[in-house]
Amino acid sequence: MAENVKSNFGEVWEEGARRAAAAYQRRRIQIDPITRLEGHGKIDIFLDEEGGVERAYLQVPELRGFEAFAEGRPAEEMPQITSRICGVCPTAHHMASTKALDRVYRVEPPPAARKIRELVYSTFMTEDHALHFYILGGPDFVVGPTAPAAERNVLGVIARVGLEVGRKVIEMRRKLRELITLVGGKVVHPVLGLPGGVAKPVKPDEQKQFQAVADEAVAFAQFTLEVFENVVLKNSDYVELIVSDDFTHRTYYMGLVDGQKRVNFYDGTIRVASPAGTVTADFPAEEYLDHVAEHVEPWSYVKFCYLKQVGWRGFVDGADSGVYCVAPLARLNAAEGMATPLAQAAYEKFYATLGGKPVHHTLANHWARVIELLYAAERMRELAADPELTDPHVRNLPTATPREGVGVVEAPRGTLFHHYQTDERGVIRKANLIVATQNNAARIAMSVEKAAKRLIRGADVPEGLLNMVEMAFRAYDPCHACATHALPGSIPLVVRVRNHQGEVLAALSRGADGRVRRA
Amino acid sequence: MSGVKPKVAFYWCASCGGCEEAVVDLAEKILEVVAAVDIVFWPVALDFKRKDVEAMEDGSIVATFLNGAIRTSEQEEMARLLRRKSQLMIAFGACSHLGGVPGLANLWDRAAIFRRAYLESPSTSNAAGVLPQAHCAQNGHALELPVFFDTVRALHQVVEVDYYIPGCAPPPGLLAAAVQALLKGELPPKGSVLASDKALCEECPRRETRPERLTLKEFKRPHQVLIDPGQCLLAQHIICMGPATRGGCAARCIQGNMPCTGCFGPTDQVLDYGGKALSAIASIIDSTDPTEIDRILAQIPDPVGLLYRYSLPASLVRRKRSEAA
Amino acid sequence: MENRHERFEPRIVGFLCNWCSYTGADLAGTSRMKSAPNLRIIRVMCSGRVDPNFILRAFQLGADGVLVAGCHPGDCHYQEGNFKALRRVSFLRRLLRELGVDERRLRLEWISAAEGEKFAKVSNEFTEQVRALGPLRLAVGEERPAAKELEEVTVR
Amino acid sequence: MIRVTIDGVTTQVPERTTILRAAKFLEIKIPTLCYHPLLKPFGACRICVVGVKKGLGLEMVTACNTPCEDGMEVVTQAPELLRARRLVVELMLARWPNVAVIQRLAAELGLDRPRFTSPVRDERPDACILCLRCVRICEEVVGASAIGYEDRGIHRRVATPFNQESEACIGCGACAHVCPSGHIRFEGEDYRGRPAEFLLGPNTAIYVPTAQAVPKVPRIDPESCIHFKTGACESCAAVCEPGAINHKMRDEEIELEVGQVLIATGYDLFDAAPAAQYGYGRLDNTYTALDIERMLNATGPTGGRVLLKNGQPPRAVGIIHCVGSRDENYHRYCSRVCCMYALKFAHLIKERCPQAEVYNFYIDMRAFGKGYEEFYSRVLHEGANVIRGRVAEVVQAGWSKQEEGTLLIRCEDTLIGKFREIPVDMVILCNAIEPKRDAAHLARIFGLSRSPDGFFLERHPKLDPVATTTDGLFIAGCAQGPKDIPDSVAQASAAAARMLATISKGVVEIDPIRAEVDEALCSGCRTCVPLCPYNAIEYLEAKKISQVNSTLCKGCGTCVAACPSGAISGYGFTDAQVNAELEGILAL
Repeated sequence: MAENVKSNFGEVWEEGARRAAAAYQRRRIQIDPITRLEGHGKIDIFLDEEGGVERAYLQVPELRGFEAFAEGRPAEEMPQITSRICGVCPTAHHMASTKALDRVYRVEPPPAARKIRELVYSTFMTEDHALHFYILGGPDFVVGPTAPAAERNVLGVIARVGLEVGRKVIEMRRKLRELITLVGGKVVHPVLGLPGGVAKPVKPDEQKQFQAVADEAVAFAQFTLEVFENVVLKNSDYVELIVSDDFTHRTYYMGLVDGQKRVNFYDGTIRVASPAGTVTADFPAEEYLDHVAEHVEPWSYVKFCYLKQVGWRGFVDGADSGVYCVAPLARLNAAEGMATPLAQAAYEKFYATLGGKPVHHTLANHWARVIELLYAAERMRELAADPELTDPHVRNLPTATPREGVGVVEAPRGTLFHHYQTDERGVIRKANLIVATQNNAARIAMSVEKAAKRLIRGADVPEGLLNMVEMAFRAYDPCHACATHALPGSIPLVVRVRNHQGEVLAALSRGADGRVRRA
Repeated sequence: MSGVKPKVAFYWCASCGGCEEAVVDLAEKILEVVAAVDIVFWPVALDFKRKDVEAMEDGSIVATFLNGAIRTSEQEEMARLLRRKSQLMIAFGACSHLGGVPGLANLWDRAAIFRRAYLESPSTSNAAGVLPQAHCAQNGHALELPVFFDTVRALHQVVEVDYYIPGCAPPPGLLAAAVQALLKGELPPKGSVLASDKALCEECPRRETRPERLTLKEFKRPHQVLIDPGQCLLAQHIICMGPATRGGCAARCIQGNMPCTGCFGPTDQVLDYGGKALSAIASIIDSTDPTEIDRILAQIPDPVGLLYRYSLPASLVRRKRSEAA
Repeated sequence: MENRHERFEPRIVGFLCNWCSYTGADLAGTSRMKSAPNLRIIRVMCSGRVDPNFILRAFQLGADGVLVAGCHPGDCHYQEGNFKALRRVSFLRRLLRELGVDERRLRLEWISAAEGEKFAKVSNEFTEQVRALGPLRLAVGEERPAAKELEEVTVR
Repeated sequence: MIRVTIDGVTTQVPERTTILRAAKFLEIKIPTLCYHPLLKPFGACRICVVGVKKGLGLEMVTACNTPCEDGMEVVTQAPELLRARRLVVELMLARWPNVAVIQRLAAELGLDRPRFTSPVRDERPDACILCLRCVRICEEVVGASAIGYEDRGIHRRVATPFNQESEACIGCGACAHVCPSGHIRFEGEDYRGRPAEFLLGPNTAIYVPTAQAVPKVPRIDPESCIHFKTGACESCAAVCEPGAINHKMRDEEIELEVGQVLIATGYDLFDAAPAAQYGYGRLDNTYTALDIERMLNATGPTGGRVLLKNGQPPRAVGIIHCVGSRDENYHRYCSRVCCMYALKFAHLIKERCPQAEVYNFYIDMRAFGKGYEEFYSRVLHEGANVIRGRVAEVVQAGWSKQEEGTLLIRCEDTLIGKFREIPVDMVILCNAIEPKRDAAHLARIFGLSRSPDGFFLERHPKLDPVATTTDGLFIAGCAQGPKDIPDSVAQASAAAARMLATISKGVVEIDPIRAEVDEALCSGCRTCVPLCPYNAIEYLEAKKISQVNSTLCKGCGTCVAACPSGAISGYGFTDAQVNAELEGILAL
């Protein structure tokens, strides 16, 4: 048996290797089981002789290969399979996938179905943005960037804004998620999406629940906006921080807009704004391949997106670099306003305060996110009130022979592309996915490097570094391989500083007690 | 105070974060949990580092809730480390229980996955054929990545597992119950799956609508029919995995008017989920003519995806073999 | 592949129906007919009892082929057990194909109690067929990653 | 009842009794001609004329159709009556001088020659005397009305419609049966009242099955009985005084609850006709063994004499062994009994027609039983010839007069290594014993297996030759395989003993191979319910689970394999047991 083991693996490996050979194209790969990595995010910073930062790498050691194993699955299962890419934003993947199926089968959902989808989606956006503001990103401001990290989490927020608010947050989130469960069966990985509609209609009493919660949600969003304004905008230090150059990159911005070029999460065309604020592209989902490309680096499993027509110039900003940015700030920059009154007002105030479009300050994402939270809640209220919502006709059975389709939505963390090709039985032949955070990957890396370069001088690594880097990082609400969500307040991060020989001068990390440790 | 609190660790491997969400979905209850236990390791939550864990006494952690499958060398090492430090290793969620949806990657190997993701993807522009590597020198800087294994494994295929909490994602109720049992010291025998041991039909609201003698000459796919929310899905010719799937989720997907896809995996008595489900499905095919049987079976486009949606790594065959027939 | 020169002796599991095939095998024996020793027989009351998991388990435990033998259509001692076996095996063969296991490794045959000759013929044929297919080696699991997977490999 | 006096004797008879009946009852003879007990009174011939006292004089009436009246006084022998009868018969005699019945009547009435000459004189001895019994029975009894009469007066004749062969005639022969003059005759020999097997041809509808039938009572053959064709007749019932005949009886299926079954359904004979080389059914005087058994039977059609078709005894007889047995084209097995009965034929033929040459054509002479070999040598001593070699064919001999009807048997005599042609008058084929035509069907019903030759399969060829793989099901005799009487008796007795053993024990032990649902695990999905071939699984609405009725369950285990949650376990073959077996046999 023993030699069997070996020889069998021999075969398995040789088979793999043979197939890999073409791909690897004469490259020599080294595979080493004894790795020193940990967590889902890792930053390596290399210094030059003078001890200045030469290069900083943010690495994502995570890949699950959905593009590969989608092949051979029945198309109608994709909304459920791809939602497993991310358990935090499953609804986003579910919707993008379902929309792709509409195209694959060339069937339009009935009005009621379309509204149910967007209603569920708005509910989800409300919930997810709230989650981020209070539990993930918010603490930086609400509690304060310099506060001990042990307090910079949801508990700290609660301490600051009061237990009542804390409960309110948790309760709000629960209610919103219960609504998604109501229609989607499950909130983590819902099941409502089918080509040409949704699995079941909304009952009148369910609509009432939606309406009730929607009203609460709008009030909650307004309250949140208040909190943000009181805590952040009224604090000049914060505003300064937000607009400081350390957190600024002049990149392109991408977002989904409706017919009136206003922000929309569920549907519309994809609009791109240049660093100067001019609209350089506005295209339907089907044309994404003409505009978006992905760049591969050997040191990270994540692919870095860039604008095809501008091209990849490395991790630099400016109009010549294809690096672009998605998610709240980008969406606002790419659009011309919000589709709901309250949000529109906040939108105008946003640009008035930050000196007009486009806003390049990474940390402004927090504000933008709160504005979107308000929009999502308002949109939810609109749809929940729609009499057509309870129409039992929620499915158009597909009749066309399935072929190919692209589905796009705005996930909380940015534009999300699903692209399928099927055979005539509707079985996936090829699938291509561009996950929200990938769009931001390049800019996130840049932000990290920038923070590092500014703050590091030789072996002397200030305590604040970690936090600054984290803030730069968190502002994007990143979701690496869409699975590295931080909760309740910080993503696992270790920073190693190495001199030009590559020896580690310092390694910083934070413990549960919140104290920063040096190795 | 925190001394008497049982130490608990959370860790996640190849997973989607849905299990973490499930924890947060304890909603108001989460505060109680946080109060009752001392969370010593939760990378998504707290920055204890690996070396901190290494420094702990072996077995000093009462229970580790680990979600996600084992896909990379790093995940394997962490699983081993935490196993050593913990009295109880609890596989949390379908991925660590059975391998989960990411386990479908076992139909391919690393080379194929890399090729598809980094070379063939239409949006990828990678003329140089650059691929992520465990080791690489980037303008003189040595960088490392965890090894990406050919085969995804469920947790018990890497370390000894004491309990399993099934589901994709697990209903928060199951977690709450498990934590309660843990605190009260009322855990069932080692190796148990902490959920009902009856199949889903038992709690399915549509159970009584299934004809007593149901045999089928035809299978339909969910998108091909308007699904009657009041009737057993099998009676509507849609393959529902409920009969073969462990209960405990309150038939969530069926409440959503879609068939069960089996995330809770098999019941205790069943050795291989897919094999058993296959047997049940084949048994109710209403034909004795080989060609007709083949025609009917051809209506199931994706046997593996149907039978092993969540359990390929934990199955008897485990992964696709190179012996392409 | 090691010991390439030695003849590969496949390990085949046969699930035989108590009423026909098993008696048929017995007859082959009492009639002194030569049949391949590679076939390792498990008696079941009816081919309809053969749980696909038995077959998968057999492969996993190192079988290179599995034979399921039951009564001829219409002759089932339990009326229709053999048809149930037919349905299950047909489905299982599809599954094995998807899992990259050559479906010819799983064979369903109708052998009556009187067909000792057929039994001998089938077991010999099947053995040769599986021999030609070579070892399956499903027994070699991936509890640990492939040794090679961890070694330095150069691919040209 | 009414009182009536005939020739001075007084009696009581039921009302509407005819005078003729009453007279019969008093055993007073009144001559009749057109009268027949099965027919309605007709009163055509006037021979039964009698006198009824009316005041001083006599009123003449026909006895056959005149009912008695209360206090009626009848005389049958008064001189004027005799004169009247004599005149009637004299007229008949004038027209049909040679018809036996009429001559007899004339004699009785003391007539020798008629005084008249008839213009339509018919001298045939079997001339039709127009009694019309035939027409009436065909109408009244048979219900066919295939014949009637045509023309009038002296030209009246009995005929079928338009003298065509009548569609309505069912060939029952009733008309011939009642015809007093023999004018109507049934084609072919008169077979009435013979037991069935006396002849191999058609038979009466009611007959005694065999000469040695037990019980020896007649049976009705619904195929040929008029009643079952036309609903009429029932003549047999009319003449059967004990009233033993019941036409209402029908074939019926009877269900019996039994615990054990012995299948001894015997065998069928190989049909030699398709084997054209033997000439059976093609050449005269070619018989199968069973035909000859009939012929040799003392109560058989020939009363046991060996006769050719022409009624002559054969000069030479050829007995061909292994017809359809030991033959690649038909059956490879040996029928086991032929050699010995062939020798018996040789022996009997020698005994019945000593002058005849008897030839046995055999492949191997298998005289294996007790006393068989001795019998073989005895037959040889009696002068029977045996020729070792398979018969190639049987052909008609040449066409010269003396050779007519002679047959040639062509074969190779393997002992002398020569090809031979043996001329014989009669060929006897020992055709093979075959499984019953419906053996396959029966096997299905009982779930029996059959060996390649088609006979039912025993549980074990050596250790258990009477039982089958199914408990309580036994086989004996040729159903299990060709065998002779002693072997059949032995096997049947053995089977009977086996069954009695179980009965006397009073309890049956069955394999504990059963399926059972674990209530704690069943989710009530009902996947198993439609799978059970014995409907042994039922869904309990109350408990919301399925349950196996362990007395109906036969333990096939298909539900065990199908149960998606593994809630059903099959005792004797549990998953754990089979998996343990697997681990065992694959350990090395």
